[in-house]
Amino acid sequence: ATSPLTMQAAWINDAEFAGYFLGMDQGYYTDAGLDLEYLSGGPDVIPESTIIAGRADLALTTPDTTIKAITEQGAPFKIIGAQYQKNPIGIVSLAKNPINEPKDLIGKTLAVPPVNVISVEAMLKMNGIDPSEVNIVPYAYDPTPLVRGEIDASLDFTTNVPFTISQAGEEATSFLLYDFGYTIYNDTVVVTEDVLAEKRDLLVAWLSASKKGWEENLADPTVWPPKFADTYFKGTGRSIENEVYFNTAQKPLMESPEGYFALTGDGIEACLSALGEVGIVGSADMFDTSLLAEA
Amino acid sequence: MRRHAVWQSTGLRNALILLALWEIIGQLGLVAGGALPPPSDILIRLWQDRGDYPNHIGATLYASVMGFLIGNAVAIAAGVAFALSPALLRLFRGINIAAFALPPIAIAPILALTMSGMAPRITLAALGVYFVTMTATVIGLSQADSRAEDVVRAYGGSRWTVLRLVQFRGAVPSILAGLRIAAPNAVLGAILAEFGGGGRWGLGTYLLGSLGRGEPDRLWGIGLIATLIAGLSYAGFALLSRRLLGATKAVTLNTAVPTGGTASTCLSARVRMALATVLLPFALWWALIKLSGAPAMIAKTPGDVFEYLFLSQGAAAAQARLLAALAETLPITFIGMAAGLAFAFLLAILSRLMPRFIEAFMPVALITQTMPLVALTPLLVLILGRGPSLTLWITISVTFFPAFVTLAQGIALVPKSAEDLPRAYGASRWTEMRMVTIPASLPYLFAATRLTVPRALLGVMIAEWLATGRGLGNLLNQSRGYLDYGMIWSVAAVSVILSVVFYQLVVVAERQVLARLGMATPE
Amino acid sequence: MRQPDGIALTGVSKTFTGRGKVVEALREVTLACPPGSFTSIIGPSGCGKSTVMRIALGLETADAGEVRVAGQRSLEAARQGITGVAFQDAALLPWRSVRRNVEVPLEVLGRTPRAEAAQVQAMIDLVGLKGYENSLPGELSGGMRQRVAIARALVTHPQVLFMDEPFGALDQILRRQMNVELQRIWADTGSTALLVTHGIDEAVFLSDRVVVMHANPGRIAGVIDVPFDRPRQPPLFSDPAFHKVCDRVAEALHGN
Amino acid sequence: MRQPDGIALTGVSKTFTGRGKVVEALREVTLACPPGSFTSIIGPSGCGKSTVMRIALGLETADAGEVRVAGQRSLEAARQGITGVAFQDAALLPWRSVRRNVEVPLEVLGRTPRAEAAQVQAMIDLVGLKGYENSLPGELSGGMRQRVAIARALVTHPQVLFMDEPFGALDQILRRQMNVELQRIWADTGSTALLVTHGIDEAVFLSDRVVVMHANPGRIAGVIDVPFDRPRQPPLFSDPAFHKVCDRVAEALHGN
Ligand SMILES: Nc1ncnc2c1ncn2[C@@H]1O[C@H](COP(=O)(O)OP(=O)(O)OP(=O)(O)O)[C@@H](O)[C@H]1O
Ligand SMILES: Nc1ncnc2c1ncn2[C@@H]1O[C@H](COP(=O)(O)OP(=O)(O)OP(=O)(O)O)[C@@H](O)[C@H]1O
Ligand SMILES: Cc1ncc(C[n+]2csc(CCO)c2C)c(N)n1
Ligand SMILES: [Mg+2]
Ligand SMILES: [Mg+2]
Repeated sequence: ATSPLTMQAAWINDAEFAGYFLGMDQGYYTDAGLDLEYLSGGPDVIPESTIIAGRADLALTTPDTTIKAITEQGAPFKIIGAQYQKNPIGIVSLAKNPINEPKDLIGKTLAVPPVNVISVEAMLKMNGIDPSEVNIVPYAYDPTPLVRGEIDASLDFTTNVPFTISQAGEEATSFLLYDFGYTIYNDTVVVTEDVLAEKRDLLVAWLSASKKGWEENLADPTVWPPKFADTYFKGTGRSIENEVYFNTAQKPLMESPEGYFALTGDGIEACLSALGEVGIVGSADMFDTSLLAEA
Repeated sequence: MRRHAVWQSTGLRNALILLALWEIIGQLGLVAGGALPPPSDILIRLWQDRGDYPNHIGATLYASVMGFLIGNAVAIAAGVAFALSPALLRLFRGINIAAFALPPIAIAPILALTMSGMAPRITLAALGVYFVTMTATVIGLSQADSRAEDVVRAYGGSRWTVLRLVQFRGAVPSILAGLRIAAPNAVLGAILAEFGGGGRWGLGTYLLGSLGRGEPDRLWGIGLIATLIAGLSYAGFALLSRRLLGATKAVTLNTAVPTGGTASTCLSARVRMALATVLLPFALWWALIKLSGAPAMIAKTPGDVFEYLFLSQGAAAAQARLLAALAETLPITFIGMAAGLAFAFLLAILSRLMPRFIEAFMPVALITQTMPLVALTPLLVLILGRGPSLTLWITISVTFFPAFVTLAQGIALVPKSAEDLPRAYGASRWTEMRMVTIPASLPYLFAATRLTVPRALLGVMIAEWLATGRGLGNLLNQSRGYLDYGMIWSVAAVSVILSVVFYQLVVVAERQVLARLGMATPE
Repeated sequence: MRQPDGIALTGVSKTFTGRGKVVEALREVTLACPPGSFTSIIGPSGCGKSTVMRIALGLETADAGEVRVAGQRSLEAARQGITGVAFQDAALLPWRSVRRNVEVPLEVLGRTPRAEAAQVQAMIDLVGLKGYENSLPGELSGGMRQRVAIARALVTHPQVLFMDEPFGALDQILRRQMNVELQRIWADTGSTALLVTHGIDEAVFLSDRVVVMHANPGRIAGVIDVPFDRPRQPPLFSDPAFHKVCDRVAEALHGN
Repeated sequence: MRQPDGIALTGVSKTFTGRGKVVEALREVTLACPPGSFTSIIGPSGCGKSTVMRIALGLETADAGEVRVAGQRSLEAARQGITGVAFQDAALLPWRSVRRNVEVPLEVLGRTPRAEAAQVQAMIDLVGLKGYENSLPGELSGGMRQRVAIARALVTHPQVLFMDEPFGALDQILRRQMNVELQRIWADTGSTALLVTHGIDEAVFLSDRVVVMHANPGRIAGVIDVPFDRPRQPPLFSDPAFHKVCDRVAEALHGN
């Protein structure tokens, strides 16, 4: 018999979640005793809200918002894993007008999703740049203004947008915020304390099945995306080549000597200190590494 | 018969000219450095994507049709109740305006968390149509011919009989105008709900997936399909309206002055009424939160918001942020209001003076109503930059349509005999408009204003959220990411309260002006 | 017990406070129309004739005084289908055909127009609109619209009939014809009729009593009884006795 | 060169296709009113009188035939302020006071009502509405509204005056008074007048020629010249010669 478990993804169906799709298709979750329900995300879906509302048991989140919610709203969250060891978010620009490091941003227009503004400002400060020297405007995940030169750079997934830009006939260049001091995880696996208490074994099962899925998917990043063309990727409006690019690009950001989803002492420390720069003061007890140890 | 055919072909010709113009502009990349794709590219792309569409269209169609039906049924029933009881109308004012002026980006996620399946989409679509149809119903019913009402009353007809025999049929063109506005609102509502719902199917979901790909032709294809859905419904109601209009117009202008109506009751009753009017929306807010069973961290009651803004630890900081955002948002809101109204009035007047031109413009107007602004903003930013002109443009596009359709309908309802007089003295079309048509449709002009004013703030907030990164819109969006629900609800409450205030100002002006001119006031 | 008066106004006063000025439209108007009687009101433009009618119908409330229609309050009488009315303005529903306009009172009273189709058609024929049954009001001439209003007033066989200048837009011949028909219908139904008119001859021809009103304030200046036998035939119009009564009305109308 | 006719209709035909039926409202109507003449049209309800007027005013287009007002096309004549009109329905603008309603033609013609305040007031006084200048139409009686329309028609001193049953809602005395006043104004301005009326006596009293129309199809059945000297005084109403002309009109109206 399987037990139901619901997960809330961070975005619409794309290669960012290929490991889970694989796990579902291959029956890894069923084998682990789970009846997994997968909820897609989107720009207006705030994954943390879904678990607070009890609509899902676990969610993939960005740690800045999660830890901010714990410290400021008293949200009862625990982070039990991290899909991305290095946050794929970076500054993307056109090769013909390249922005290769933070100081290149001075005097330029940078489009940033409003939630990420404080992250960018923290990264700028870490690199000795006054945020007021950069013209920050809202970004809504459409690269057209960048391609057309209305903005000089945008903050987006470096695993994804460069492909889009190349499709538009331009060449992109990018750098990760991570590589310039903003050392946070991303797609952290978050649960509420209640769920952690009640469904601990199911969560462990989910972690181990997901690991299996990701291992298999990233063994050769070009193999699996085409298999989802008529299932998970149908009708998303994206192309399989795009997903293959994404899948390939994200591999180095997910791998860790400790295996997928790893939460290492150093990693947590780096994440917390980076967030500290933004004024988000978290602590190590917001992470529960014990499930990974069992998975 | 023949005149009709000729008319249609002229409208068609103008539309074709417009399309050809678009093609040329698109091909030559004249607008926004080529970010506006020509229609041919859009069509080719539509054809290539044809496999993707059926599921998406099906989902959006289902949600928007259901929302349209439910929202309008409620709206018409409520409109009838409000027309029968002005006190009820006053009581529900706050709630009505909230339904219209609440930012979808604020409610869509909350609906998604408290409902499941298609329900959030249907609800948002229904919310999108409720206010306009309700307003149209009330104005239509209130402008019924009192002479005909006298006949029914003289035979002992009840209030209900008057409603059934005189008012309702007289209001049909107005209600149809409401339904025409409701059509694009329902489609847009369904699409916006998809952004916050995380479902797999729907034009909104498709748009999201495509948004990151920087392919304007795809985005336009999706927008045009959404417009087509709304447009078919719009055209259906427009046709029906045109068929019924001739026989609905009074043969002669009614000169009767409306009787005093609600005699001002005693002071204590008025105070109680005012109190109830203010309290009811908050009570309903509170009740909805309690009924939804949503967790306290997400769903804030009026009390929670009060605490957040005035009692909590961070109250001072929250207040400061809110006030700073307001200071940025309010000035441009007033300008946006004026601009939206002016544009609507201009179009309505042109629809009388140059009907063919406006007919050809209607598809463009519909696109602005159904195409989600997220998809349009990158293009607009390229054309207009990220300054006040963009904010005005977005505010106009969010506000003008309901006002325009309402006013145009009011103008179309003016009896022909009223215009005979200036015509007999050789008046120009404009003089005729100025002296007869516009004054005669003044009640509709005010209704149009009431539809515009509370929405201006929403328009400005959308522009801030999508393009300028300032003010209330930005604060709202940022707070969403931080799960700062106290601030989200504060912004929502403040924007609704402000909208109610703007609305109330129009109502006061309307009452005074219409009473002075001996016209019936719906509010 | 005595049957109540068809129409009874007692000490009715009404002052309008308009934008332009305050008008004392009626001062202490007392008027009793016995059941089955025919009364005409005649008076200068603006003297309050229509106001009397609207108050009697319960469409306007009097500042003072009492109103009874067939012994009941106006609205109650109306609800029972006792009253019939033709207003000074035809007040047709623009979206209803001639026939459907004539049917309005039946619908209001909850009767089925289908069942009374013959009566509806008879009234349309009576006012000479046969063939126009399906026309909309906007497709009729002014006089034709007024005739629809007359047909509508008569269609319910009202026991108490109010008519405010119903023949103002009709030509002489049609007017005479309508006068004769109205007399016939009134006699057939035994109804109480109150007619506002500017035609002295019409008033005298039709009425048992002609009420003469004066303006500023609107008031009853005199009541002239008309003694001729019923049914009255058109030749009466050229009878010297008839002219004498007309002269008396004219006298009451013009000067004391 | 001969001055053009004040009003000239040549072979005008008009058929209305309504929902209810097809009506041949006018068939081959030819009518020429010499400049400075006074013409009345009389005919049964629905015979096309208003249609003749509306076509002459350019408010309705004829299916066939030609229309000239003071030698020009209707709209041009109107634009020059040559025409004045009182419709069958008073057609007042409900939101304008009596004074502002009377001012409408002046405003349309681009004149400043302020400058002609005396003329506006004179017209209001003429129709007996002194004191009601600031009243809204809804605060007036039916007859008073019609009088506002008359004042409005006369306020521009029109050279060509169209009036469609302007006195229908007035009492006899006022009607006679207005007849006399109208004759005076018409004579003073030397205008061409076309009056639609149901009053035979009124038509004969005022006109140089009475045009009698018949219905189905609407057509001119006869034209009766009225020979009496000008100015005509009220006693003419009781002159036997006057009655003889009236009888001829009645005959043309009713007979064959
Ligand atoms: N709603 C109103 N507001 C203000 N004054 C009014 C109103 N209705 C009528 N009056 C005034 O009351 C007076 C009487 O009006 P009423 O309509 O009864 O006259 P009437 O005798 O029917 O005249 P007519 O023959 O012209 O129709 C008029 O002076 C008119 O100005
Ligand atoms: N807009 C219209 N559509 C259809 N038929 C019309 C229209 N206007 C007038 N008619 C018809 O044309 C005929 C003549 O109408 P008109 O108004 O000219 O009559 P009239 O002589 O002025 O009558 P009345 O004395 O009753 O005012 C009528 O039979 C009427 O039904
Ligand atoms: C390909 C891809 N694009 C966008 C997002 C969503 N996203 C990127 S940054 C950000 C704000 C939170 O830090 C969000 C929601 C995603 N997950 N994957
Ligand atoms: Mg009257
Ligand atoms: Mg007529």
